[in-house]
Amino acid sequence: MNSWITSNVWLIPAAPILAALLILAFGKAARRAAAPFAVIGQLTALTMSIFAFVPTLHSHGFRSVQNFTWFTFGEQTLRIGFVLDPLAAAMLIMIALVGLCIFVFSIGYMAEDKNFSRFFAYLSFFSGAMLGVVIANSLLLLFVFWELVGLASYLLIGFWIERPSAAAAAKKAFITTRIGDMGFFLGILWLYHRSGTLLFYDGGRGCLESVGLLALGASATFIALLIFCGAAGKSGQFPLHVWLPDAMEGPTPVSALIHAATMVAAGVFLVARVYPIFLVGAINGVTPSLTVVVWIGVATGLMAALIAVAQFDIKRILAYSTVSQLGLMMVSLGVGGVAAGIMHLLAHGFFKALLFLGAGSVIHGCHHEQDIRKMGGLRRLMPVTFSTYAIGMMALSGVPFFFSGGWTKEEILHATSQWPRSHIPYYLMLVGVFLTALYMTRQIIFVFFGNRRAASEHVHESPGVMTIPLIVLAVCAILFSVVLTPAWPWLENYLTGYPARFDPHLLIQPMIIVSLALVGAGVSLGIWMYRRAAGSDPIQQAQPALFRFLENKMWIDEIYDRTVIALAAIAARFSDWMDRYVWDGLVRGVGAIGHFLARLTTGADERVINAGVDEGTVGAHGFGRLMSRRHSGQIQTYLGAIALGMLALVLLYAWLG
Amino acid sequence: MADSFDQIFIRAKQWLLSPISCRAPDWLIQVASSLLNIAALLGVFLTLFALISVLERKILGRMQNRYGPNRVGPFGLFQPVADGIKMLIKEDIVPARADKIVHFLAPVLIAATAILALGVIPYGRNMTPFIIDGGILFFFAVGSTTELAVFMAGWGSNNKFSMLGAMRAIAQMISYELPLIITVLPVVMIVGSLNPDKIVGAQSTYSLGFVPHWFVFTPWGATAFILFFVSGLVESNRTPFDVPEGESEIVAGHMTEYSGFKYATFFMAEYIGMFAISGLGVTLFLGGWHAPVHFLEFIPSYAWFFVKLSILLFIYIWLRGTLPRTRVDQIMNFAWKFMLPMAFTCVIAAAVWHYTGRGLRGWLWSLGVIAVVYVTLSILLDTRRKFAPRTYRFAE
Amino acid sequence: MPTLSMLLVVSAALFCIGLLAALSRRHAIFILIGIEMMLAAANLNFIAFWRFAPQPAPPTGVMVAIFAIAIAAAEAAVGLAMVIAVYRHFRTTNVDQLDQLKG
Amino acid sequence: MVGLISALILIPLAGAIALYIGQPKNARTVALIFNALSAFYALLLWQKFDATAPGLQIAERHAWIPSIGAEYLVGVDGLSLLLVLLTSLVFPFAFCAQRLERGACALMLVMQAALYGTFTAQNFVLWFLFYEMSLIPAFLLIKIYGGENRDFAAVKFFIYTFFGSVAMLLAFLGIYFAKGTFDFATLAGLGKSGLLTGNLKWFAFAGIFLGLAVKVPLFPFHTWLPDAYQTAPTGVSMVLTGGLSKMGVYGFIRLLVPLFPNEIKIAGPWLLALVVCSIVFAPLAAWAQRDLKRMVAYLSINHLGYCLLGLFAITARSTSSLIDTQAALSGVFLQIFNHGITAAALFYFVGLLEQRRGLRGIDDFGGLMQRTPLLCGWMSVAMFSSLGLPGLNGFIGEFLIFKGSFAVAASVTAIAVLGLLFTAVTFMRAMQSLFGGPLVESCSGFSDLIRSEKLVIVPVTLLMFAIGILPQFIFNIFNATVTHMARLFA
Amino acid sequence: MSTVAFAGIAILTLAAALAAATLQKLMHAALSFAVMFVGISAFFFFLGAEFVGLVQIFVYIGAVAVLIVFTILLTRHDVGKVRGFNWSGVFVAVAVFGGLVWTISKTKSLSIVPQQIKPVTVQRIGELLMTNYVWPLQCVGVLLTAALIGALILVMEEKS
Repeated sequence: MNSWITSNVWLIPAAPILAALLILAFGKAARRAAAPFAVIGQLTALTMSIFAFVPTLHSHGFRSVQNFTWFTFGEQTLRIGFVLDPLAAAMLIMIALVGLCIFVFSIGYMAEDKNFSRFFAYLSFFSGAMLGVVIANSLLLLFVFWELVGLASYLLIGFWIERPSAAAAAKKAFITTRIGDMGFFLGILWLYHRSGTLLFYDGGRGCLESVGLLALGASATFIALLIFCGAAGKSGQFPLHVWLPDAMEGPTPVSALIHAATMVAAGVFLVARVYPIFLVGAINGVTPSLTVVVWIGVATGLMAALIAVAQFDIKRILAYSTVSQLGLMMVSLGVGGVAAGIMHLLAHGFFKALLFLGAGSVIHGCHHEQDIRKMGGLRRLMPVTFSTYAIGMMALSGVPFFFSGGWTKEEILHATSQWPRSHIPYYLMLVGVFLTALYMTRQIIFVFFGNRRAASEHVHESPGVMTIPLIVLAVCAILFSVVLTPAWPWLENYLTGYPARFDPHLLIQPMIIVSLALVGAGVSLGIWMYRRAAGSDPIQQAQPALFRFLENKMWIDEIYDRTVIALAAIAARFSDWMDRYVWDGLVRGVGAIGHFLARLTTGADERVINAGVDEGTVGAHGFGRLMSRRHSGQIQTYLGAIALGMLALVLLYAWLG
Repeated sequence: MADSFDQIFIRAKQWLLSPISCRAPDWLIQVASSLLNIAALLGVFLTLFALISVLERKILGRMQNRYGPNRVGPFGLFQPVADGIKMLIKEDIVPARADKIVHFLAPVLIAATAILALGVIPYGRNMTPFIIDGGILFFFAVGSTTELAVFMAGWGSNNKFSMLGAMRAIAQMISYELPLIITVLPVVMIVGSLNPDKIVGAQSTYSLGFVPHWFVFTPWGATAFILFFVSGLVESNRTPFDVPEGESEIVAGHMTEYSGFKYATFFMAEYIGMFAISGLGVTLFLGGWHAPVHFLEFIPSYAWFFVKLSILLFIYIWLRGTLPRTRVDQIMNFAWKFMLPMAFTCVIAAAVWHYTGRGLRGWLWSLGVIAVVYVTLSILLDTRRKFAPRTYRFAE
Repeated sequence: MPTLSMLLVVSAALFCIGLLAALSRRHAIFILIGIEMMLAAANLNFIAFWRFAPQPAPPTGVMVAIFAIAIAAAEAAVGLAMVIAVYRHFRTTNVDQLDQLKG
Repeated sequence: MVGLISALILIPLAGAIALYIGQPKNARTVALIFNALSAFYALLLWQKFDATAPGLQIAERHAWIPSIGAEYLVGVDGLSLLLVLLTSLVFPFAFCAQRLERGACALMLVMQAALYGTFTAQNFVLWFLFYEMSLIPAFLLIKIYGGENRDFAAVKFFIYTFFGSVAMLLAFLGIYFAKGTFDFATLAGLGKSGLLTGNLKWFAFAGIFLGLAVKVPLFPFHTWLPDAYQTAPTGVSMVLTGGLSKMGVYGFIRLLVPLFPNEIKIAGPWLLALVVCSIVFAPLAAWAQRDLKRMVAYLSINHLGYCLLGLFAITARSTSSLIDTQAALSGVFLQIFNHGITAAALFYFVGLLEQRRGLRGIDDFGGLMQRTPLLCGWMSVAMFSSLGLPGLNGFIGEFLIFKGSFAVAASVTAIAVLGLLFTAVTFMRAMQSLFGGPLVESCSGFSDLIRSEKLVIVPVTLLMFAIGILPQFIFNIFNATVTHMARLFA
Repeated sequence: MSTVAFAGIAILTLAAALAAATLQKLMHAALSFAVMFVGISAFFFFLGAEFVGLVQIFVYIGAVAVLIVFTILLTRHDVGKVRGFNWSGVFVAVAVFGGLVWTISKTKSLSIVPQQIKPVTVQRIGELLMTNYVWPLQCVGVLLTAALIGALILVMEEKS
């Protein structure tokens, strides 16, 4: 069984994709069958993921690769393949599990949507593509699934396409990620050019293995940065993060799936996957490319956290928190804490999904109201949602010991503090942690505490199909911390390929204290600031300018709108104008010149040549008249002429011969 | 003995030529020989013409249950002499507005061509007056001149009856000239020569000693012969195809304005044309001067020829006594719709006969071809359906 | 036996008589007659040259004459039909009056 | 005995004649029957084709005009076969797209025959004959059956292409007088050592280049294309983009590159610059179009630009390695095929929209997703295929082209990647405004795809998927040819 | 002898031809025309081409002459009216004749006597027609058919 799954790992993404195709194929008739199909597909994927996970436990540094030829062009072959290693296996389980929860949740959340079956098809498709990204053993194959993920996210974000904002958000998401993808694409081309292969692992000849890496040489930095472009686009790193908050236009389960568990994690995963390229020529674990990653991550994390403080939309806050957390992960990867980054990614997947689904539950309960100022006092009305949401909030904020997020955040901070290049990222990260605690507190107070407000009038607890996933995820968010503790860093060692030893002395780290202090400060400040807030924000009152700056997302969208997009639009208009008037005008000009010349020659003909010709013509005319008298139509005249001509010929012949 | 009887006329000619044959140059002998031939031809056929003219009247008389001419000479046999004298002494009337030359030349030309046509027929063993390689072609070449002569008669008379009669004559002659010539084609094809002697020679053998190999005994030959005979009737303007000169319609056709000896010449030319066409029929289909059975070969060849010729002439007369005159349009339709296709069928049937081995198999095959075409044509040309039952509108 | 040049003179004379008929007579039929005469003269030449060629000669002259006769017959048929058609249309066969291309 | 290829050329001609003589009621059915026949022959050709042999196959050679070295020589190698198959595919597709009149059907069939001829002829005179033969029906189709402003568009199209053709003919005459042959294979063999000398070779090069660049079209000789495609009826647009524009690329591969290897190396940077302009400016201009057909037309320019990018990149530099050359050539071939299908499909969908709405401005529609989800879905597939989404046919060709050209002309390629982005932007905008937002009043009566339309589009889309996922069957057609050509170019 | 025959035939032919060309009455001219063809075929017989002679008579007298007289008949309302004679034609004809005779007399190689000849049999002509000349034969067949149909169409009544 185990060996079977290692050689047929492609079945894992195939299962949801097959489900998606089936649902699409049945069309509207599949409305009732859609959810079962999707859930079964996802369940299959989860089961197989667990099966695939088992062999990776047996030996450390386990890696199983199946490469095959995709196609042959000329005499060359393009090979792609699938890989199963700890990184992939862990991601598989996380994606499949979170995905399953979200699928189940969606059954309730989307129950009344008229395109119910299509939604599940898209979800399944997305899930399959994401699973494909994880197990791809070729940068090209990864890119293929990567793009499919992008397509799926486009479809899901724009699911309510009849809303102009959703359509616009979907477009924005697709284009923004595509900008990054173009860089990624160039990176692939460059890599392919240098190493001659796109396979990660190919028995020592892959591009992540020694021979391939050696071939890269100095271009590795650029290749890595180009690939990072793609990762930045997908993971919403500054400056390509703008699509992510807008993408909240999609249904909430989509937000959960895309922005929590999977898609945004793909960027981080990508960096982790091709980490050896980033590390080429590393001195003390620092390379120019990684430095860029760190600074981008820091900027993203901090910026997003700041913006999140000033948002009122429940999902947007979560979205910015996602961006912020992704920045955190990037920093972690940049400073060398690959395992920490991935661990945070996994943990984040659970609790962010939990939060989004909780938010979905709230929105569902509040009849699709998303403004936190209009909520309030939902604590008693939605007890299950509240309790699970609180667990998620604490995990996100990084409350140590019981919540997975705390452990992973602490790991990241630890890794960052060890970065030899600079300590500024470390301090900025601390600020970020603090802000995270602050805005999460703000949100939970606005939503669940205080008095009931406009939207919380007819609130009800969500049905079981929605709450059970919440509970499952909450349990995961807590239990996951078991494998994260420094005392038994099983996951870290699993990822890095070392056996884990249990050592309870390591449980208490200095970083824990720092972390605890920061979180405590954030939460306290939050409670203090927002406890009396009702419908309005105290910062808004205190610092309106600053708040507006943050509320409007630092005007980045507007800046883009005025600069890049406007420029592109102008370029488009310019191209069109050039085409219509310059190039075509050139052509028409040539035509006009031809026309002019024609007129000129006509004139010349009429006035100059014709005059001469006319005279000749008159003469010719007279001569012609003379001759035409002979052409009387009298055949006998002609016959006579012929006879005379013949006579002449005969005489000539006789004379000559 | 039989041989000497057979060649008696040849011997006679040689004897007549013997005085000059030693000294005179070749061309003189040739001319003399030709003149002798011509003299013999004229003598024989003018006599025959005289005989037939009276016999026809007598036979017709018998057929019409009367005596016919029986006043002049025994059994009225000198009647033609009397007629001849009458014709010669009759006034020769030429219409005032006639084209005199043409009017005069027409009977001359028509008689001359008819007599010319007689020149190429083999009357007996070694008894062909003029041996021409393309004898059959010669026959038709001079035969076709008849049309011109008829036209001259019609035109020269400057009379509408003459003209109409001439037009009718020419129309039907042209129409029937085609089947006439085409029915000759199978024979020419099978023999491979246009020489009448060779054609006669090709019919000289016998199966089992008594079945002669005459072409009339093959399906295509029989059909061709019937067609040939019918065309010959038309060519010589005989009943039932005598519309050009039918006295009850257009007086006497192109001969209306002729009288006296010129009329007699026309009359003679008609009969001589009849002899010529019958002679050709005998030559082509009836084995020429060959005896019908082998053991009768001892009878002189010319006797056989004239016996066959007489039989054909009797049929001519017989038909005249039997059949009514056909309508002009029927004659033409018959020519183009029936005669011509059947004539072509004969050609095909002859080819079939040749290529299936000239034996019994070929015989049956060609019979089949002819039968199929004949039946098809009969069905296609069937006019009976077109007659509606007569309704008597005014009788009730 | 006459010489070839004698025959040729005869055929030349025939030709010129035909030419005369074609050139001088007004009636369209005369023109046709003249043309036929000229063709006949040509045929005569063909036969004569064949006959006077060094023997044995292939009978090419004879064959050409046969074909020429056939073609001349066709030409005569069409020509005379045209005369009739023209006569019906213009009520004249005088070629002097038939000098227009328009019908 | 008429050979397979000759039969292939003759069948559409016979169809055209049949349409003119027979005057059938349902001209389209007749045309489709003839198309089925020719498709059958094309498949037969494929079946008889030996994929492992690099050279000319199933050739027919007859003397034609020996005095000028013109002979009737037709045959196929991988590239020709690919294009023959494409032609056999696009024409029925186009006939299904629109109920054309009898005359238009006949003209289309003539054009089809000309395309078959162009793609199989191996002698310049014959090739040029067919090349020009395709021009006349195209002109008439636009002129007679076109939409608004058709006279102008038709004349522009004609003069443009004819100008190019004349230039090319002159160039070839020059070559002929120098070398005395019109045979492609012979000329290609002489190409390395230089066909002409002095300035003459540059005139010849420019002449041929001009003729082909107009046909493709390449920036800045492309301005006839938007007008022509916009004006032509849907079916004709499909054929123009799916068949006619391929003639230009085919000509580049078959004529310019083998005949002028040295000149291309010198002119390479300039050519690449033009190509990049084509790739970048065309989608930008497409972005600015309001007319959907014009938009697709501009994107067509862009996509053909990729073909030329690959071709010029590998031939302009002598440094390109075998693998890059083969990659780029394979990519170019595949891209030719893909673009044929995809662009035709896009025009088809624009035609469907126009048929339903009567207009085809991008603002004339909105919220279609609610009314006609199937139409939107399948159309999206075509659009995604066009913008190079992996899993669909467009991606592999473009990847291979970029892979091959990046190795030799990295900076150019990097700029060209912008084209991919702009294409995506254009399509995204189109999708947003067509499918997204609230349902526009004027679109509320639309019917979704009907059965006959589904029958047309589903096989084509399945083909796109097939090529996108398992492209080997297409590669098999021309792998031997690619190998052979790569050796020749390297 | 043969010279006498030749002279006789020549005189007959030329006289008939001259008559055909000059006689005032069309019908007489047509008949003279026929006579002229008799002369021509006599020439052919004289020269040993019997078959051609026969064909000549068959075709010209049997067919062409009849056609001509028919045409005369059908256009006879015009027969009397069309008179006149173009004397320039005579000059041309005489000039051509003179030129030809001069040429003939100048060409020395023409004064030859014929050799003995085996007559061309009909069979030989038939064989040649079916072998070497089979294509011309077919063409002539087609031509005759076309001429037949064309003549018929020409003389069909014009629809008013």
